[in-house]
Amino acid sequence: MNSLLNVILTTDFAFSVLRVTTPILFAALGALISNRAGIINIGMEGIMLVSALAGVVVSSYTANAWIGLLGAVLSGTAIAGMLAFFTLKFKTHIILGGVAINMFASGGTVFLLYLLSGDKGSSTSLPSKVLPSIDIPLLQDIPVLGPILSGHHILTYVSILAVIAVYYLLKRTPLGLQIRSVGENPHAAQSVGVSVVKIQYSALLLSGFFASLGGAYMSMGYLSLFTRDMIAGRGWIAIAAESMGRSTTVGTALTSLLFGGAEALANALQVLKIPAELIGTLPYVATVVGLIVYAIAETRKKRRKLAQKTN
Amino acid sequence: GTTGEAGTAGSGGEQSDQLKVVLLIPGTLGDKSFFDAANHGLEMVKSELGAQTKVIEMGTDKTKWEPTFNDIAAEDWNIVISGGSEITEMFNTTAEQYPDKTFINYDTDIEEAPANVYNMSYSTNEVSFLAGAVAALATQSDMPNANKDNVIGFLGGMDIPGINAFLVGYIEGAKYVDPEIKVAVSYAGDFVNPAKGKELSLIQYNSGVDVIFNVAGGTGLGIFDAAKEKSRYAIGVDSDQAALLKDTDPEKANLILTSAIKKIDTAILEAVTKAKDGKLGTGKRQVMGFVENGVGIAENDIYKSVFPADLQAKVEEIKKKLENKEINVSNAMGMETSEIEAIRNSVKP
Amino acid sequence: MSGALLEMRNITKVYPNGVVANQNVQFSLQEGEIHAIAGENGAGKSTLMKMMFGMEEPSEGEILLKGKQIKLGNPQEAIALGIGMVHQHFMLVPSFTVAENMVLGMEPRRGVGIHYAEAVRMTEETARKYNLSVNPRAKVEDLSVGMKQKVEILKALLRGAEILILDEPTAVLTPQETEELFRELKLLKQKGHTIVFISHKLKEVKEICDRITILRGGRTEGVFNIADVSEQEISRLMVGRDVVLKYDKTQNNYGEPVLSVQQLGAVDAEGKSLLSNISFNVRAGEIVGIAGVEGNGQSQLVEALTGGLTSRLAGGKVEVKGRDIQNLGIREIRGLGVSYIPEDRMRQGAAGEASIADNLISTQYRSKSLNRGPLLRMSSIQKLASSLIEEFKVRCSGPSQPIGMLSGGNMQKVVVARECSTGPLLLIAEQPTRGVDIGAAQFIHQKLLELRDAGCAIVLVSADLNEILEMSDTLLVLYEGEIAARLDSPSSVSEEELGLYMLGIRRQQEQYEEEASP
Amino acid sequence: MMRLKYFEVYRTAAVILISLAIAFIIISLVSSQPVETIRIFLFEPLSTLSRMGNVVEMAIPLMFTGLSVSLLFKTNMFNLGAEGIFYISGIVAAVLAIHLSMNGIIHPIVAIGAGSIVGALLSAIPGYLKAKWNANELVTSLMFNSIFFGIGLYLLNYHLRDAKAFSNVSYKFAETAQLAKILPGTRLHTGLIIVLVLIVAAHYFMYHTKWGYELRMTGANRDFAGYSGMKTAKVIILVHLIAGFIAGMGGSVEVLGMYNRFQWTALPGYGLDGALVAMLAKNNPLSVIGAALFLAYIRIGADLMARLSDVPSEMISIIQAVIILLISAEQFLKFWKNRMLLKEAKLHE
Ligand SMILES: Nc1ncnc2c1ncn2[C@@H]1O[C@H](COP(=O)(O)OP(=O)(O)OP(=O)(O)O)[C@@H](O)[C@H]1O
Ligand SMILES: Nc1ncnc2c1ncn2[C@@H]1O[C@H](COP(=O)(O)OP(=O)(O)OP(=O)(O)O)[C@@H](O)[C@H]1O
Ligand SMILES: [Mg+2]
Ligand SMILES: [Mg+2]
Repeated sequence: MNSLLNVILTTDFAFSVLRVTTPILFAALGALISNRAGIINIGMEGIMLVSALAGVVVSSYTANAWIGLLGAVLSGTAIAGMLAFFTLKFKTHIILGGVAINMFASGGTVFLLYLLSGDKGSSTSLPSKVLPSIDIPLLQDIPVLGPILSGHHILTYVSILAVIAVYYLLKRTPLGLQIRSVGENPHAAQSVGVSVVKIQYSALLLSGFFASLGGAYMSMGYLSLFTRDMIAGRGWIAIAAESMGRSTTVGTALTSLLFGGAEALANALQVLKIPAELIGTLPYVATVVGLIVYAIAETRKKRRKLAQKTN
Repeated sequence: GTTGEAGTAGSGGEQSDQLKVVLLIPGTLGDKSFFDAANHGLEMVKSELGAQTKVIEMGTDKTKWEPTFNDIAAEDWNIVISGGSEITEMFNTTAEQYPDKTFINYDTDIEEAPANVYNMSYSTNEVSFLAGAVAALATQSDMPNANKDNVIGFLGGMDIPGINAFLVGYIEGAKYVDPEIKVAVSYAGDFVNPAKGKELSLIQYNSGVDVIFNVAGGTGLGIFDAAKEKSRYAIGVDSDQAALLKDTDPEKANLILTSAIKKIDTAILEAVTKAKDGKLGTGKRQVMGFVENGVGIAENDIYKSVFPADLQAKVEEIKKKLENKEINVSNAMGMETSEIEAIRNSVKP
Repeated sequence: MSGALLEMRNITKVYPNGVVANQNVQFSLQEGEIHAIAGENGAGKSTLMKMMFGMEEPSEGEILLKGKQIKLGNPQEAIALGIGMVHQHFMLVPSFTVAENMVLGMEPRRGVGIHYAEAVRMTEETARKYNLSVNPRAKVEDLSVGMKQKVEILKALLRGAEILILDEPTAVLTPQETEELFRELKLLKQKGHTIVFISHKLKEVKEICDRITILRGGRTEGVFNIADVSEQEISRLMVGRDVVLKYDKTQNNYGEPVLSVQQLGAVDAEGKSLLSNISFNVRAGEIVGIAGVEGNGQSQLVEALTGGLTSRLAGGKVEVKGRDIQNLGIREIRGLGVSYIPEDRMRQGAAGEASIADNLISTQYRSKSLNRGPLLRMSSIQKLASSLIEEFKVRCSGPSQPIGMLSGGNMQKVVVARECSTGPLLLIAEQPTRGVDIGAAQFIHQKLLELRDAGCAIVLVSADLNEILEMSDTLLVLYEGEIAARLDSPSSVSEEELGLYMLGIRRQQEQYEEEASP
Repeated sequence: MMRLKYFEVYRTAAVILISLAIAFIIISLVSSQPVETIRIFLFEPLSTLSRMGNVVEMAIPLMFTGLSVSLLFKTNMFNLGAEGIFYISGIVAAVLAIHLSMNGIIHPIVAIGAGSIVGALLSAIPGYLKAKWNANELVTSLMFNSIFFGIGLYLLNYHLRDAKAFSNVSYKFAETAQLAKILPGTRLHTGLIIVLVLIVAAHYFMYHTKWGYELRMTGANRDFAGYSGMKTAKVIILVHLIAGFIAGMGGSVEVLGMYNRFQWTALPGYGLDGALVAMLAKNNPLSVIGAALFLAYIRIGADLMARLSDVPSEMISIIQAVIILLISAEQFLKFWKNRMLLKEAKLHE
């Protein structure tokens, strides 16, 4: 137990929570935007995978991490565009579309990797670039907070800014208003001349944009390489986080953090003498428990409120 | 898929004197480990023996393996190669139906083999013992990135026998150097999650570990990222993993002290060569140890330059003792989970 | 027809499911007129208008604006050409404020964000200009129906609609609200707007329109100056036969009370009183009407009677056949012989993607005649469905057609058929003829009367004053959750007088107190 | 309406042709003999009895999970939990298959029955949470997939693992527990009969019973069902029980029908595939048979293509993705339908 506390009660641990949260947060924000427009994008995993590979490939061919990032974002968004094209134009069922995108990405990335590097597993033979981590002046000198909040990867900071941006987008901008109207009552949106399909296109593309930032983070910051299927379920976790966050920006950000924290904790718990298989379930158990507690508390609150009112 | 250029086997009738060798991978290529090594062995068979070759990835769905074995065995290949303890039972069953063909299982711990099957196994425990010795010597040393704590690390893909075979040897090797040594052990639960590999490594490095042994396939690639970030050491597995990274990221490669190598590629080449010459003693299992050149640690430029010479000498000494069987290493293969757990717990930091 | 502002020629519309909604329809609109479109449910009125508004594309035919052919691919294009539409079902986003709904799709900007102050100003300005007062900052979900209607009209006007299409705008309004709407429409007409007005209430059509186009079965039946046709003639053209607009209701001998409500009260989650001190009985063979401006407790009363109460009861008792139903589930309440025609047929009354047959049996699939243990008797179900479809004249291709494909009126007939066919002791009918054409409405009324004559106790909640005055044996008027009046011979009360009670201007205090404490 | 009625048939046929054309184009980019390759893809699964057997074998678990998921989807529950249930029930069946000794008829029945019941009970958890607290079933089911996998893997490693097998597999099942083969030359087992019976029963249940009716109505409009007097919370729990039972039975049958040891060290993926099958079948039980066979056919075809031609195995998923995207594309070829509709309308004028 002591060894566990030694791990958890460190700035390193708190630091790692943010690091683990970043890809989940990006993808969850993506899921949030498309969900608010009334479309469940379950192709997160695939979009992230494609952008992770694209970042590595483009950055190694151009020897420039930023162009790599651009490549990652463009290709991830393009995959989302493909999903949008089929589901909005041809009315492919959105869930089937998402499944197909994931399938396509899982095979396609390995295929492409093989064509480019002769390797089916990882991109170690490609000299890809990573985006920098940054120290924040002043903040970095504050004890405790400094080591936790400063020195993160640049995309980690971008993910925090992205929360603010998405919040502003949905709450304050015309596009956000239209996205929400399309999600809540598409007929209403259509009747005032808002093109439902166009808005859903935009939402899906934005969803792809954010997910691909998450993908780029995976291969150009968190790690410095691409390996097959390296997203390893983070896209699904993000979808769950968005759903658990009840499709609000703040809720989604908090639940992403919760997932990140639980995952980091599960890693830390490996110092205990508990079978690794069981420790691995911890983030999920925590989520279910959280979900139940939340749901029960909400029901209780409603009841109590009623009881007060009637007495 | 076919990574070699061979056409389909059935169409090769007109050059029937050419040796035809097929490799069946129970999984997918790209593991940077024994599948890739076996594939490399097949490539050598092709280039050095001029054989017609083909590699088939059977994927992870185990129900498809048996029909694939049967299908392929029915084609006109002379030598059918596959590997793993998992496939041994069905591989042997298939082989028994085709007594005229030679079957090579390049990595299995099961001893029984039908008359036309050649089984190989590697002294994983011994090479891991050596890796453990390297790690223990490094953590005690005054190497630039070593600290004063005598703690080393191990990252496994999953808590399974194939992985624990490395673990037990590693722990014993480390203890041989320093009986008081602590070994932090993590399992990622996944072979394709390098990000998790990195997280687990960072936790180990942060807790005072200065060398981590990677036995986690794709997940393990995250160790090297973590090593670079924290300026600590790592030990690779299966193939010379420093060589993988030397050109693209020398800084990272320089932190990989050595790798515990199973020489599956050369073993396959040798076995096929013998089979071609009719000298392969099938029907038994061949253990490939240091003497047989089946295993070894990578003694590359990095090892020679980064790892201090006096320590290299100590390693060489231990290696000799292993070869002479002066040191006997336990084998996790065949151990109950509880025994392995006891070993793990005995060195837990 | 030269000089027409807008003209639709030879319009045919086939929906993807094969329904031919319009066939070779001709329609023309003169500048500055109010033009009615009348027709039975499913005649194709809404479809025609949706094409004029760019929401649907004609399969064939052309649309001309000021003599020039136009192509309307989407509502945006129609809006740009000065066409606005107020749909029968509200096209509002409930969680948005009035101002947000107003500017949706044409948001004023400040930088990249929405200029909310400007949106509010635009809303206020338009509201002032057309004399339609709304609160720009109120959430739409909190608005009354009449208010929502205003927001809808303002939305169209804000977008510069010269031609304004109103699809059954009065179906949910009280007479007073309707009057107000008509004043506003006349004002709009004066300002030069052209209006298309769809309604099943022919009296209204006569009152406000200049010309009328009648559709029947997807085809144009005729275009008339309103002065040249009578209500009778219009309905005959619509339905193809004479429609009786009066019922001869026999005097019933009422039986025992079936429903007894005593001192019922209810509060909402915030503790605000929704119902208080409600007491009344409904006897076998009696129709008790409940009138009131929407939001005065009718919905809560119905909830209390049907067991679906989501708000909270605060004292009182509801008894059916002497049995207190407050702690009973819906199934048990229905088991006592209670039937319920819900107000919102899309939300509660029907499952859109399920077949007509499935929709018809949802309240009686547990009865022995339809099943054998757990197994359903499929042939009995088919037989029942076919006979109900025939009896209630539901226009459909058969019992297995999904109910969602029917027009609103036909869907309502299915709901009514289901609720009437179980031989109920007590029927709660909430807005049973909302948005239903006169032919169908008449039919539904007849069915209610038949039930009444067979001894069923009926609670009729309706916003249609004519209906409620005609049908009820006893009429209760709800105002702010209390019974404001109890009228024993409703047919002798005028709509205007009823309106005064509904608006709380007049109250029948003493009389009510006496009756409440027998 | 005659021609219109067949529109869906025409459309499906056209879409399949078009997706094959696209697949052909993709194949042409990487294959030196595209015609032969596509021939393998299309016809090789039919070439021998055992390959046809492979298609059906693969379809069996897909039918189980497809059926399970289609019931949930039909009730408008977006629950993807079949994956975890399939796995954990397989473990349960394995435990009984290993530890019980019974005769050859009762043994599988007991093992499968236990697996199914455990599946039903576990599946009811998200169902209960949904019905009672309105907890999002997508989230809970995804979480439970990982939880069940972790628990199952733990049981395998710590309690079922056969140390003598040298890999992470369980002890051998008793012979008596394994499902009988029903067609010589294939591995088809009695599970096929079980699942077909189950599908017909589910069809009957769904369209001919009170409960099935309640389930459909709850799915079509929960408010409507509640208004009509149905206890929708109970219906939701019931459908979860049934779906879990079916998925659990699928896992048990697959384990006892296709393996002689439990050996899944990763989720086998049938749950998500089941969602795919259910979607393709439009949640109609009888159509699940066709959808599962279709999916199994293109997968086996693609496997064979990867094995017998020069197209790499990753191509499989790309081609599958294209076919799935197009096959469910309702608006694809819409213009064609519109033309037909108009003609019909004219005809009736
Ligand atoms: N989107 C649609 N898809 C298929 N059929 C439709 C659709 N909309 C309307 N219909 C069908 O087209 C026909 C005409 O419907 P429409 O809504 O135009 O009738 P209406 O005259 O407005 O009827 P109501 O008085 O009930 O509003 C009806 O049979 C209806 O079921
Ligand atoms: N996509 C659709 N598919 C099938 N039927 C539809 C579709 N859209 C609408 N309908 C049905 O067509 C009918 C007419 O739809 P519409 O939206 O025009 O309502 P409406 O004319 O205002 O109907 P009403 O006045 O009777 O309520 C409705 O009953 C509706 O359920
Ligand atoms: Mg040290
Ligand atoms: Mg209409």
